[in-house]
Amino acid sequence: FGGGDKGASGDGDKKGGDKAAASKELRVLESAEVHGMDSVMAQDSLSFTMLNNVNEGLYRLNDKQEPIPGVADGMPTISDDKKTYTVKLKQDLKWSNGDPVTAHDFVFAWQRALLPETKSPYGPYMMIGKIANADKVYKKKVKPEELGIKAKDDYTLEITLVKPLDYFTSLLTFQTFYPQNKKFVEEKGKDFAKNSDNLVFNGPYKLTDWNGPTDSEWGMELNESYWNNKETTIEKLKFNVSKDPQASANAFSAGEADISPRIGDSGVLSQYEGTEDMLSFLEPSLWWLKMNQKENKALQNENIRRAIALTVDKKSLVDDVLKDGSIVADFIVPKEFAKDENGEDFRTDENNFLKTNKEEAKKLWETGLKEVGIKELELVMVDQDTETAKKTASFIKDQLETNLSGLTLNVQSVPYPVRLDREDNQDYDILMGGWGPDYQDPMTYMDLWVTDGGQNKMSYSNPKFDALIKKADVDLATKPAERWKTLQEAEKVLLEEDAAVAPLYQRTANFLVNQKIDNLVHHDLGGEFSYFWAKIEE
Amino acid sequence: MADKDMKLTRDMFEPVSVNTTKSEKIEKPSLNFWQDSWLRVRKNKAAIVSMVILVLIVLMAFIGPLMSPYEYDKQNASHSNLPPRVQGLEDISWLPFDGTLEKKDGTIVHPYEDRNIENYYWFGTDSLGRDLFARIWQGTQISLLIAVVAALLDMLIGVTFGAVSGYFGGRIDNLMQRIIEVLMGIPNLIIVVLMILVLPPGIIPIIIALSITGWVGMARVVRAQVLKLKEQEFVLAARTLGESTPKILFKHIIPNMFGVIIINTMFSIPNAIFFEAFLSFIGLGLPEKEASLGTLVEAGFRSMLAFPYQMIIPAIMISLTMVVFNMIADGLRDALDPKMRD
Amino acid sequence: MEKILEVKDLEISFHTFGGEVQAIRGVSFDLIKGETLAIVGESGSGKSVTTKSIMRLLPESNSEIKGGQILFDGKDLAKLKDKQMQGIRGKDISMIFQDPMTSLNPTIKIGKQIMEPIIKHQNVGKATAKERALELLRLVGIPNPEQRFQQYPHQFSGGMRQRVVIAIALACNPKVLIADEPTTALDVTIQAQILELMKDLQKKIDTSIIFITHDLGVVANVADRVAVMYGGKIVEVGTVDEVFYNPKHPYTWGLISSMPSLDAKDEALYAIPGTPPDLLNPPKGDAFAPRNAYAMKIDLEEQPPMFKVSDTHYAATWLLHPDAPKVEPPEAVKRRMKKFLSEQEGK
Amino acid sequence: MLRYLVQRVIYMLITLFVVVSATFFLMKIVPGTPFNSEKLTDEQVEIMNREYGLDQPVPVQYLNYMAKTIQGDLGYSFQFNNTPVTELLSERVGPSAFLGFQAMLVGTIIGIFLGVVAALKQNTWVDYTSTFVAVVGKSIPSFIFAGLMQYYIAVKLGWFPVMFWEGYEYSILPTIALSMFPISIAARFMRTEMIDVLNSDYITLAKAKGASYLQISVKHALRNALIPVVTVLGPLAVGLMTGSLVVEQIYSVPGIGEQFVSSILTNDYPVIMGTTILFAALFVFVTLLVDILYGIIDPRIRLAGGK
Amino acid sequence: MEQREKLLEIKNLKQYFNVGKPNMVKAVDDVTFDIYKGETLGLVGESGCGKSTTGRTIIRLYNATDGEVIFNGANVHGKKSKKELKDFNRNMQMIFQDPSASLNARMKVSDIIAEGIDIHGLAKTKQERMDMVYDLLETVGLNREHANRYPHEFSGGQRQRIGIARALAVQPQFIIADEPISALDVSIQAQVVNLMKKLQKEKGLTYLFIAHDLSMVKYISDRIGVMYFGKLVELASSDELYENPIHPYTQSLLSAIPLPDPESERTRKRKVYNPNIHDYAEGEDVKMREVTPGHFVYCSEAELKQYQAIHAK
Ligand SMILES: Nc1ncnc2c1ncn2[C@@H]1O[C@H](COP(=O)(O)OP(=O)(O)OP(=O)(O)O)[C@@H](O)[C@H]1O
Ligand SMILES: Nc1ncnc2c1ncn2[C@@H]1O[C@H](COP(=O)(O)OP(=O)(O)OP(=O)(O)O)[C@@H](O)[C@H]1O
Ligand SMILES: [Mg+2]
Ligand SMILES: [Mg+2]
Repeated sequence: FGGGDKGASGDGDKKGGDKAAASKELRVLESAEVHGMDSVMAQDSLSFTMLNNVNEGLYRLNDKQEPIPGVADGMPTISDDKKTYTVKLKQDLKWSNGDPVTAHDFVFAWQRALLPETKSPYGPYMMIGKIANADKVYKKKVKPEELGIKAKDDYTLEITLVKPLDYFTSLLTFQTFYPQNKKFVEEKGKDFAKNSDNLVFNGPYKLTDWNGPTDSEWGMELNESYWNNKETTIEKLKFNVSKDPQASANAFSAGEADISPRIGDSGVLSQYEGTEDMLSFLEPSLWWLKMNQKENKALQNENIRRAIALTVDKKSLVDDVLKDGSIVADFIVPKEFAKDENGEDFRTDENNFLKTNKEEAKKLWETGLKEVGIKELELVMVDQDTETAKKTASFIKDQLETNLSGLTLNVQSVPYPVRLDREDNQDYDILMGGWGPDYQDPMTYMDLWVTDGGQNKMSYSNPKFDALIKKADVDLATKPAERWKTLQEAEKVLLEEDAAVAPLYQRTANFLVNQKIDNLVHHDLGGEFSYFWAKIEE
Repeated sequence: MADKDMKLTRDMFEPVSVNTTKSEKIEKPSLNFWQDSWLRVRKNKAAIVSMVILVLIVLMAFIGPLMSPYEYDKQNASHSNLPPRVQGLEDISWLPFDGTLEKKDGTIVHPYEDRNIENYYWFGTDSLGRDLFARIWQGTQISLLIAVVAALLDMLIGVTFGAVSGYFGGRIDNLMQRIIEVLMGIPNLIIVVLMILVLPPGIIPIIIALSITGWVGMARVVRAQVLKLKEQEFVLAARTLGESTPKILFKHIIPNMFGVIIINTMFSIPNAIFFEAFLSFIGLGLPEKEASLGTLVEAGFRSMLAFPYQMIIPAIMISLTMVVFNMIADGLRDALDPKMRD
Repeated sequence: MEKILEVKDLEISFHTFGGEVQAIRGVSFDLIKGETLAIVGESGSGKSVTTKSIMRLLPESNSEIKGGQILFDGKDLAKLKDKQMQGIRGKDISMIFQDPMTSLNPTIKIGKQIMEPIIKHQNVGKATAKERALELLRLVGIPNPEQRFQQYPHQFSGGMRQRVVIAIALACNPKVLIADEPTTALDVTIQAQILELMKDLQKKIDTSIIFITHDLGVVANVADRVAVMYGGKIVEVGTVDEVFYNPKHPYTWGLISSMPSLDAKDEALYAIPGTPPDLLNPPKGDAFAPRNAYAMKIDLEEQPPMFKVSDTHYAATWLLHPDAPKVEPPEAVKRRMKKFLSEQEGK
Repeated sequence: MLRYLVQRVIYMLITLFVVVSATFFLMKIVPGTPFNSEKLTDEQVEIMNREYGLDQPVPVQYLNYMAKTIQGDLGYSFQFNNTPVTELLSERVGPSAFLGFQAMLVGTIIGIFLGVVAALKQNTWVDYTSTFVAVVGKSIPSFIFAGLMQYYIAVKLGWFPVMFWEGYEYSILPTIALSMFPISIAARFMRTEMIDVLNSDYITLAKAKGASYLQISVKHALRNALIPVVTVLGPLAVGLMTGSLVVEQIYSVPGIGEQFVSSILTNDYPVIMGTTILFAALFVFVTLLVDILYGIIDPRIRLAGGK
Repeated sequence: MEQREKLLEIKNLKQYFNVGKPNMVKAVDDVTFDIYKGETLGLVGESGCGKSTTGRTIIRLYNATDGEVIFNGANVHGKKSKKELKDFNRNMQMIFQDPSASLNARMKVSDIIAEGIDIHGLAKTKQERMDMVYDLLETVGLNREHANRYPHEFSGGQRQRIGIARALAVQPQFIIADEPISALDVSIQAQVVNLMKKLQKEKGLTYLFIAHDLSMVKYISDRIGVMYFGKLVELASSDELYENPIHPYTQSLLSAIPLPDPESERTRKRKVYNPNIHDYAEGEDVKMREVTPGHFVYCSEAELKQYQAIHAK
């Protein structure tokens, strides 16, 4: 009986929630296991969340999604060419095993993340093209020491960039850039991060009782050696995996959990509609229809693509089908995500494209069909096999087939790895997908579509668009305002001129959270929550 | 002892000639196996009621989608998640057909009024505003189709495999039994997922997935029966007459297993319905737009508490269908299985 | 002559899919202390049903005792409660069945199966019961009883199993032993052993036996008296000599003359034509009439009463009515009768 | 007896071998990649393929896998950052086996009881009720049943915890949900067999000995009726012990069933294979166990097996 | 009777089951005898001694482990062409013991009887086929109304007669009757036996009649063989066997049969057979030996002398 011994600690609290809240303990449900606690290897959002709470990088995000100093002692000093960042570290920070946290820990972690044999999913992706020499180190052309991160002394880091990156400070909050205790990692070798005993922490909490990636139950408790824990009220957290949304909601209702996993099912959500139990965040995550322009003659036709994009009644999709607070997306860079120095959103009310217009779509469709010289069109639409995806796909199929005569859409709902595979091989006509940001800049959405871009995978290519992106990326790196404009222009080319993709909606994340919990901070990037700011109302 | 008060006349003691050929006459009307079995089934009230319900279900599966003013796959997102409302029954508040919905906190909401909807959806609508009445009957139709075809395939493969294995015996049997063991050893989820991912989506891969391992049970039962029957004297008699092996199998052995085969097939129908529902639960059911009881009940399960009718109605349908098939199968077993005969 | 069991006008029906099967239609007989009464008759004539009804072992679900009494020790067994009946079964009346291969529980050791009725009825401890069981095994002639005691039925041959069944039946020295075709499934040599054994034991414990069989040879061997059944009725009853050498009922004639005698070879056997009556709709008159070469008009109208032939010999055939014409029995019967008459004269 | 056992074990190993081989090749047909990250670079994927030997032709991969398996090395999970499969399985199998075992126990006991009672009171309301329970137990999809129980019994009535796996009381609802199937199977089979046995000669003889109703059903009939039931319940037990996705997911039990489905859906080959080996091994083992049990219940077979 | 024509010669026939396994059974162990045209050979012996196996091996239901069966001059076993097989199947037929198990419950009586007609193409038209069926029904004492009924509607004796009709349909020369009457009622046994005798006379059939009811066997058979544990222990004409049983097993068997005669039953003494009395030495040549002309006994040379001595008295 595996659970028996483990349960000894939690046995007493049947009505976990209420009691837990009183004893400054939170009970949190997650919809998946923590796949890894090696910050360099992490790739799933839950791992990021855990790392965000038990470790700390140079900076961390606050409740306004702004970077604030973590290990760093104040904001970085940026050189005039905006390519060199100098960061001073707090002097007396300690790992949970007593070792000091030093600049070398960062250098070690970054180098480790970049080297291909580490197989870090985010290391090369996040560093190449951004950090100086990252590409060369990755290709083994130069030694790892040449990477653009240097420890000037134990408490000073100098980071060199390839080009100016306005969002770089916020990027430093990302878990891949966290420090790692070199001595500890090397000592543990293969065992490092295998379970909570083989981890060291420098964040607000320590991970406890975590047996490794398959564990379905673990905890956190206050890290006494953390520098900023005076005001922390939540002393303990208990995490459990619950994969069924309705079951999670049940546990929440029964008071056995304080925080549910993200819930996307409208059926579950609607029970809590209008109650204070629901906590919603508009995420910078965008969902769209990719139209594969590689071989399909019809989809190479702009009118047909536009017809498809204009047909889907996005308003109905978010209001009647998803019903989770998501909003219509007539754009490719999400709302409330990227702000300029004045706090102005990249997204203004004016620059909306591809607004639903069924009549127009019909006309374009007819024209398009004529241009291609066909009367009927059969397309394969690949989507994922999640509940929400299937429902959405069904809605889209209905919308398209009803409005665009002669169109047949064959929906294939497949598991995630199959979806990736088919996207990689461009084995689809239309693909329902989405994207979340890697860093806080419109570029994370815009450079997806450049010719042969790593994530393009639909053979979209427009030199004009490429040129605009290049310009924004390189030429205007130091001119934020103009760069902003250029990117907005590129977005217009992508959507308004080419109708290359059909954006659908920007997602809202919904959680059930015990009403007594206040100030549970949610982040758009990296880890989802920071627990140590949370307060419990009495 | 002989003297009783009866009038015995002498002429009554005249011999009559009895016709001995007449004495061989069989008085009872001729009943073949099926008629005889039917008599037995008829005594089983549960089975008869189940048969009637089944006939109704099958009829409705075909008529139901036509009865509804809405098509089963017609979406009307603005009419999503409407509770059942039936003309005439809407004012009877204890019936669940008044178009209202109780929320978690006990408040009653009136979605039809709130959203100014005049229509009547007898079983309500789903999250895409499709009419559940039409969908449920359509779904029943598809589920029955899947289940019946899968069961027939099971029967075909199972009977052939079992009969060959049992009749030829020896090494062939040994080998075939090992094959079955291996098939049972491979977790059938792998095979099912494989089928569903490799074949184009739709009904066919599901049927294949269901049948690919489903026949094993039938094969085992049939084999056991064949082992028993092939030693029976009527089979030996056919052999001494020079009957060919296939004919012995098809004329003598298999007809004598009809009872067992039918019972098994009857049981594999609900199993198939069940498995289809399970596939839906893990996200491998029929692709969207199509409805089966499995996908419906699974979708309903997702909003079990908010819109209970979305789960309850298909759940009742699926359970009813299963109950009915199981009861009929049980009834048939009692009627057809020679072991149970008195 | 003390009557130990008396069956009076017993009527039993089964309710089946096809309707009511009138399996027993007025059977009366009695059993005298220490005697062996053989019941013969063709398959389906109601032999087993009669005896099972004495033990009250008919299936409860579809059988019904419609009339009559079964008097044992002054009690009417037909009316006893289940609990009371359990006290009689195995103790006062016990039974042996036809098939020794299936009448023992395959999963229980032989010893335990023998001990069961002893513990149940004789209020003794396990040790005493075991003693008694071993004794019984020895009594029925099973070698190595100690070892055999611990074995399972499948380790016994058919003949040995039947001995065990007999041991079980005799465990409590019953007053009546009913043996329903106890040797039919056995080989002739083993049959002979079992018959000898039964006769032996009967002498020892002075029990009365009802012995059912359709083998006339066996009847000749074991019976003191014989009852012949046909179509749910007893058609002739008498001492074994009376029935074998002076049969009166044409069915008995048929039965006897259909056996080849070891000497007559070339003449065709007498065969009773036709098939047994359908007890779902029993005929109006004599059930045997349709197969009876000596049938008279009255046979088709009225059921014959029991005519008395001698104090011990009765037969239900209109041929015994004073008005009936004299008929010649078949050749084989005549041969036997001759022998009987000559003996009668001899006495 | 020993010879028989050795022979059986050899057969078991052969079956196991074939099952494992077949699964290996089947799995390779499933589309999709095991490295499900959009962000990996081509070089990284290449390195990973090399490291896991996935760059080699399938037959070579197969031989490598078999060689390692024989040494007890089942490889590492892709999905769970390199956790050894053996470790992963040993961690997950406990709860599933516990639940499965308990459900099997509860299910068979209740099912056998229902079946026996139904047979003894054939064609009475007792029989009909038992039949009804059995049929309904088989007819409601388990996720509905588990979901409803969770809501009404745990959330509304608060009798049991809603979910998790932290103590004995946490296993009760999942056990009930899981036991519905064995209950109905055992009940139906038991009824049939029991009726059959009750009609047999040795029961009549037992009655003729004066044995009471209870003695007859418990001492004489039950054991004989159990023999065929054991055959059905054996494989069923394997199915239960190797975990049920549905129940584990709804009650958040960290079991192997849920794990297995996700490993299939994410192409986590080593985990799929490991679970298959476990499943198949358990299957052949239980088959053997059933045969041995057969012998214990039925002395006739005990002897035949010993020959 | 001396120059009788041999229809069937069985030479050193052996039939072992489960060869090579621990549970090997020597069901028929080196049995040799002939059957003459037109005669009835009875085969008796206790249950499990190999009577049925002998019959079934003769008709090729089992492949003989060893030995020969020569029918009409041709070896029955061994490779045969389709045509030879069909020929063989037409000429040799079998009647089975259990009248309910030997008829396919799912077939009409007419189809059961006509099965052989169909297989061997003996009828050109449907009408002819039905006529043949009616003929056969009447031959066995049933009538044409019975053709459309199913076996379970018949009584045991009627079913057995249907089985006989089925065998007769292909007009065989030789019929193996494996306990054709043991499952029947006494009063009905006579029907079947009479029928068989009648058919033999009319059609010149040859029978191998297997039974354990010795009085019936004696009645129907010309010669009788006694089997014991897979071996034929005595073979003689039926009168000779009853009057002068030589082998102790035969004596014991005969002494065990109860006769339907209370008088003789009161005096009958049973003899017990003890196989140990033979006391054969290792490697001693024990085989069928002719004690008196036509009377064969399984014995050793020494026993032969002894038997002949007793017999001479
Ligand atoms: N359980 C039952 N249900 C219906 N009919 C029955 C039942 N038991 C016996 N009968 C009928 O009662 C009649 C008498 O049967 P019974 O068993 O007494 O015959 P029998 O003389 O013992 O025959 P046999 O020699 O074959 O044992 C038969 O017609 C039989 O069909
Ligand atoms: N197919 C078989 N496989 C194994 N053993 C067999 C087979 N058929 C018969 N035997 C065995 O061969 C022996 C002879 O059997 P057979 O049926 O020939 O006896 P029989 O004299 O006809 O007996 P009965 O009078 O019971 O019909 C028996 O010990 C039997 O168990
Ligand atoms: Mg009887
Ligand atoms: Mg035989």
